[in-house]
Amino acid sequence: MKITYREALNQAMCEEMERDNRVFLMGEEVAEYNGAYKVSQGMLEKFGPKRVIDTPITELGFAGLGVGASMAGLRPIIEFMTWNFAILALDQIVNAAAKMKYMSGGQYSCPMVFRGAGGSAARVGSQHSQALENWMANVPGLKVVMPSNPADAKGLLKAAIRDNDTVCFIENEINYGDVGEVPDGEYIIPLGKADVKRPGKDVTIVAHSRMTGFALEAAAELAKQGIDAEVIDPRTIRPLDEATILGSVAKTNRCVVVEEGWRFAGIGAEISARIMEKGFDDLDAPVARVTGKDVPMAYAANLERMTLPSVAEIVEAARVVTNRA
Amino acid sequence: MKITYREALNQAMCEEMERDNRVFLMGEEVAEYNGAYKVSQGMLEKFGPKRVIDTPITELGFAGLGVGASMAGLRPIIEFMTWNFAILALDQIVNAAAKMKYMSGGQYSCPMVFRGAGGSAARVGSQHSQALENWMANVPGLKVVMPSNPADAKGLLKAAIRDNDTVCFIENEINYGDVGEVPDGEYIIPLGKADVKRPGKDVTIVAHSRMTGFALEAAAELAKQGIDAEVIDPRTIRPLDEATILGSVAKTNRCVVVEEGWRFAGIGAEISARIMEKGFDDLDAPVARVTGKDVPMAYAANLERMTLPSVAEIVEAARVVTNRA
Amino acid sequence: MSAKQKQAAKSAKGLEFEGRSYDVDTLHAMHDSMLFIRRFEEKAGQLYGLKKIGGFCHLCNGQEAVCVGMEHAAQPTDYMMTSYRDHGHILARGSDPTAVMAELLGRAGGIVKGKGGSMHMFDIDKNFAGGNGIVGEQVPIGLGFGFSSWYKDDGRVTMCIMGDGGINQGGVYESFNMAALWKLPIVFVIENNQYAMGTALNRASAETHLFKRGISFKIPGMQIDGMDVLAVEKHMTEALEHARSGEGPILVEAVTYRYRGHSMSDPATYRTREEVDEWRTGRDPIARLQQQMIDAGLATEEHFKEKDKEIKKEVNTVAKDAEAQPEPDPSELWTDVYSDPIEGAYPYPGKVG
Amino acid sequence: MSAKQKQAAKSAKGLEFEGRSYDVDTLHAMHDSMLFIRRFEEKAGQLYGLKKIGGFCHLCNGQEAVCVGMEHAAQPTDYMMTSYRDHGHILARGSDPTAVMAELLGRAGGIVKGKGGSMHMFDIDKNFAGGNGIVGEQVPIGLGFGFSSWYKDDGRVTMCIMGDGGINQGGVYESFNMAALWKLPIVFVIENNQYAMGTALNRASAETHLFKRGISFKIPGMQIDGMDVLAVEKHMTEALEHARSGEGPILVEAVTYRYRGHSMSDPATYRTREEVDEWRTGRDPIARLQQQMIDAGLATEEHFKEKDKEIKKEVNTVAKDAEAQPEPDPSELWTDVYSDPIEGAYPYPGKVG
Ligand SMILES: Cc1ncc(C[n+]2csc(CCOP(=O)(O)OP(=O)(O)O)c2C)c(N)n1
Ligand SMILES: Cc1ncc(C[n+]2csc(CCOP(=O)(O)OP(=O)(O)O)c2C)c(N)n1
Ligand SMILES: [Mg+2]
Ligand SMILES: [Mg+2]
Repeated sequence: MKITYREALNQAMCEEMERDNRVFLMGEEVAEYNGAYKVSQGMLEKFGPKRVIDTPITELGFAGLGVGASMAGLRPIIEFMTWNFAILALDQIVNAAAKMKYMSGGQYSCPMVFRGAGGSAARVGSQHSQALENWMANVPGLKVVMPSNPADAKGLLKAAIRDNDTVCFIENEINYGDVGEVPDGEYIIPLGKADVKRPGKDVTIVAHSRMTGFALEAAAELAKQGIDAEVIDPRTIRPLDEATILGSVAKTNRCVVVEEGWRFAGIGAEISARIMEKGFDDLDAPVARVTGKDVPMAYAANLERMTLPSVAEIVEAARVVTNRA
Repeated sequence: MKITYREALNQAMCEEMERDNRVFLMGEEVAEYNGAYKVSQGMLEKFGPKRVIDTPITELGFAGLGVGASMAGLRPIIEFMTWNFAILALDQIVNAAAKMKYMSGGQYSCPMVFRGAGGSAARVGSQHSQALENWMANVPGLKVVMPSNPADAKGLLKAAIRDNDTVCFIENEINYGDVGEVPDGEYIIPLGKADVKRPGKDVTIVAHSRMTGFALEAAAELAKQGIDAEVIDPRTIRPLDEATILGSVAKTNRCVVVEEGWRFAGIGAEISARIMEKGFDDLDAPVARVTGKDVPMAYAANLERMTLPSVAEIVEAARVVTNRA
Repeated sequence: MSAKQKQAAKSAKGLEFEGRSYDVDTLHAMHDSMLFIRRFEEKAGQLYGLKKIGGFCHLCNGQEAVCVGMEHAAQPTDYMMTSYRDHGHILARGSDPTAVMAELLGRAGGIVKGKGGSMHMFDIDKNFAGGNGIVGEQVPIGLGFGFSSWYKDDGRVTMCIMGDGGINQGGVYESFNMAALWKLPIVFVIENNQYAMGTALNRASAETHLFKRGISFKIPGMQIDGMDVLAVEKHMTEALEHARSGEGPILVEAVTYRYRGHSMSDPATYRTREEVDEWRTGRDPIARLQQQMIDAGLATEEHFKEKDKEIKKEVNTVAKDAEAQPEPDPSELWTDVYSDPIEGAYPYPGKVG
Repeated sequence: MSAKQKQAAKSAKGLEFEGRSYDVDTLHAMHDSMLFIRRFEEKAGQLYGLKKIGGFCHLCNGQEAVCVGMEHAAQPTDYMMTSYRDHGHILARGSDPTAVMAELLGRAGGIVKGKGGSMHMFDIDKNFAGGNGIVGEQVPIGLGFGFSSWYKDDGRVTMCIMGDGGINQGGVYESFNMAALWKLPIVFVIENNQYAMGTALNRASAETHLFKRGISFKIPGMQIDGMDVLAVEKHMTEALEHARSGEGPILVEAVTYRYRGHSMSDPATYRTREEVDEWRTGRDPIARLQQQMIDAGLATEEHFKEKDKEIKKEVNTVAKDAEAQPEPDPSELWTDVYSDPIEGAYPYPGKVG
């Protein structure tokens, strides 16, 4: 059945809430408003005000509420309207949720999902346009998941809700409207497994979330230029299925890593460093990174376009690593 | 004159406060208690309660106070008792201070210093033992400085206070008592300049903050084994003086990067990725990383020791990249 | 004719509100400023509909009395900062409307060079310090401006504005405590428009009398009619005096209403037509002042009709001039990141990679 | 003999406090528990001095009545969480003292396997949910436990404990608002020992009557004598009933005093000898209960002397047994990071790099 990325997320939550009444959804505007981005459309009606709960604008407080509720045996889904606002809640995510099991010698754990849109939307400026997955992925105790299409959105969110650890589930607002084939009912994608979105032999392009689409466009363009790119979407950022990436690089000997976020100590840096450590001898050229520019996001349309990675930049990087530039 | 790292920081602040009455120090226990770690010893007496100010335990609030005060023309030094607590204040650092100049089209800026101890102390457990420099270094608009000895502590802090941008100045509690030769009076180390702490020709070891000391110990041990290591302390993490690192690698052709923090998307990942991008052909072996283990910090002495990078691990990594293992 | 209007009518040369009198020029200035903001926002709404303005766009129609009354009570040297709902406030402060409109359009001549957009307006010459997109973030920042006035003893007061949703953020209470503890010269203004996006006040706040939110920190508060520009001016004057006199911070809850959705993309189905009409037609701050001035013989309907035409023309010119501007120069991408960029260190200023 | 003691003496079989009577066994239980905590902390202090305990070590000497009175008022199924000053509370809850001491020593048999230390004690069987090192962090977490009881309707109440310094954290007020808005069964307990490290209450809080800190959120509060175990038990019983009955959260400010420094490394020079003595000798909760029981003919000085010897012996045994334990097995470094570790994905469970 063809549905949107938004509907796929909604389906995943509804199915899991029907299956397990310990699961509840809490966040700003998730209930009566049906979600700021309509991801929770109809859920209040379906599950009632006890399981779909609007909160005051207090991210630190309701993130902590989720942590405590998960310790007490519930399975919270805490929605951040966007991950930009999660910065206010980071202490509860990083110092409480991520460390609780370890600190308590295994007695308590925090099986919960923090979810919402990450990265930039369109024209919303610097405070509403940042990709923080590298911060979350830095932290042991957390898992970080980022779907790039509707089917993955459903399968990964269901897996995240069932997972017994704290999962930071980072969606993308611009993808919410994307339509794709999504299996109904029980459809689960195991965490920690990358997906080859396009097979190819000349160059490996690793890209996650919205950038996966950019990478596929770039691959199509490269094909016209006679360069056969393999596009890999890690889907789970932490822990990372590097075997799939390293396997591809062993075949292509060339790699471009794409991310929307800032470059310094980003996801691309980690993947590049891992290829250095584990695939050095496979490389015929240094791994290249295509990332967001090292500036805050501007509002003006032209500056915004320049700030984000572009298909053209990915194509160019692929040409460079394949010595076609 | 030989003084401690702690006294060097105190000297830097006192000298800058004497020079510029817009500079003030604010934080928990900085005034009447003379600092939780005595870094501000005697400053209340010297400068009075208007310029050395004890705060309630409200990191987000007083970090924001610093941001506003800097926009209004003052030059705040905001002390976090440790950087662990700065996670609560991150929104003001990342969304306000770092972006203010850009968002306001250059009208407002935030010339201020956020400072305090980062990394692990001794036996203080998971919530008090984390290295966040990679999060701060990820963000355009911020500068990140981490001194590894008393002289650098003074010279870099004076430069940070005079700098017209927001500087995250990350000290190390275990280094506070270290003694070293520190020039009196006007001594300023420009930001963005690395320092070769030990010249060598066989392998480059890059390490910052407390790890610089570990790297030097490792170099001494390696020397006994006939391996001549060059130890580079970046001192400023963002922006990074990569020229000095790349120059060294061009000479040694081998590199080990050491950091106390977690590996995934850390500083080591960035440095490794940069060497990949800019020094690929100079490398005779893949760059190796020695980092904190991918677990929260435990309290037990033996587990704590295992979690931190060790001199032995650095030695071993250097032997591997020099094909001596 | 309401009691208030009767009382007002008493003084022929102007109007009175609770013993404070306003001369004709002041009244016209307040009216024209409110009407200008109203028409400016309507124009912004149109341009958004035409997709010439992008992203989020939060209009303040209905809340003009708060913007204008506050500004008239304040000194130009007093500081002000607010949330993303900032067009009305920066216009009331006297910033160039063409620059504000150009900002909405993302143009080179925007008040922040097109870098901030609707949510991030700043004007340092008018002591307007933003324009914040993170709910509540401006409150600790306002605390810092207040601290700076205390530190410099410069006699300025900071007007730190937040919404009925924003007031729940923890940083607000950290700021209340420090402001009260150190008696900083700050007026915390709560624009209680009764909704935070789709969330009605009583669904988000245990204590819905928001002026009481400072009690736990010994901060006095008052609730005022945010639909009456004279009430706002009068009570903000008192509040500013309180803060300026060194007595410490004070809370002002201005009860108001936003006519439009939360942002341009919000259909606002969570409110009844009746409720909106009651406020829009029953309590509109502009219509109210016009009626008071007419009743007092200070102006005629014709005058206001003329003035409205004039202002609409002005706003059209503003929009045309703003639209005529080019987008920011691409080189602007790399400016304003650092005051002291460090050449030769990575990431390199102005370079990719 | 004070009025209160006279009143107490009235009932021969026990003691009375404001109409609530306590039988001899209960009184002995409370006394012994307080004394045990006192001696345990002293031992911990010694072991710290011998460098057998590392890091931070925050003792609760002087605050025992709060720990014990609260626990006696609560049900075993009620939840409790606090800050890093947690030894007294977890012992009062009935956790194994040897495991608590072993934790302080970083041993394999520690209550959290040596992974948490002094600041991070947990005992899920006793519904003791930590032990938090970040000031105020336990408050939103406590909100979540309270939410879970509301969600499950399990009749439990959460006792969420914070200090007079911690109460200033913003997350506390976000939690107050949600707890009051949804009427969650939570008793917020403020251990007001009058100092946050070296900062006296009045230097950190604009409103020093901490029980009033909930007023702005419609949360009722009471101030109680935290040096009188009977007062704590009586009023905590009322507070717990209030929360359990569905009336929503309530604040209890227990005024108390810590005899030792903030942590073992704090010389506490910010307080006068006189002040410390006034509390230590004048208002000690253990001496006070002993005197009351003796006056009421419920016990003799000899008994308490004997009991003290007994407890000291017990504590020595606890310490000896704990010290006899090995450090955690090195393999423990890699356990308890994830409940569902993912094999074959990086970072690899249990491996470096
Ligand atoms: C920290 C944070 N959380 C959530 C949001 C999303 N958001 C933007 S405006 C808003 C409602 C704010 O309402 P209120 O404070 O009453 O101001 P108003 O819009 O009514 O002027 C929300 C939830 C945000 N921008 N920042
Ligand atoms: C967020 C945070 N900021 C600062 C600290 C350092 N710190 C530890 S305890 C403490 C004082 C807390 O005082 P109070 O809340 O009164 O508790 P008490 O120690 O008196 O029991 C401070 C500032 C911390 N642990 N966490
Ligand atoms: Mg509102
Ligand atoms: Mg205290």
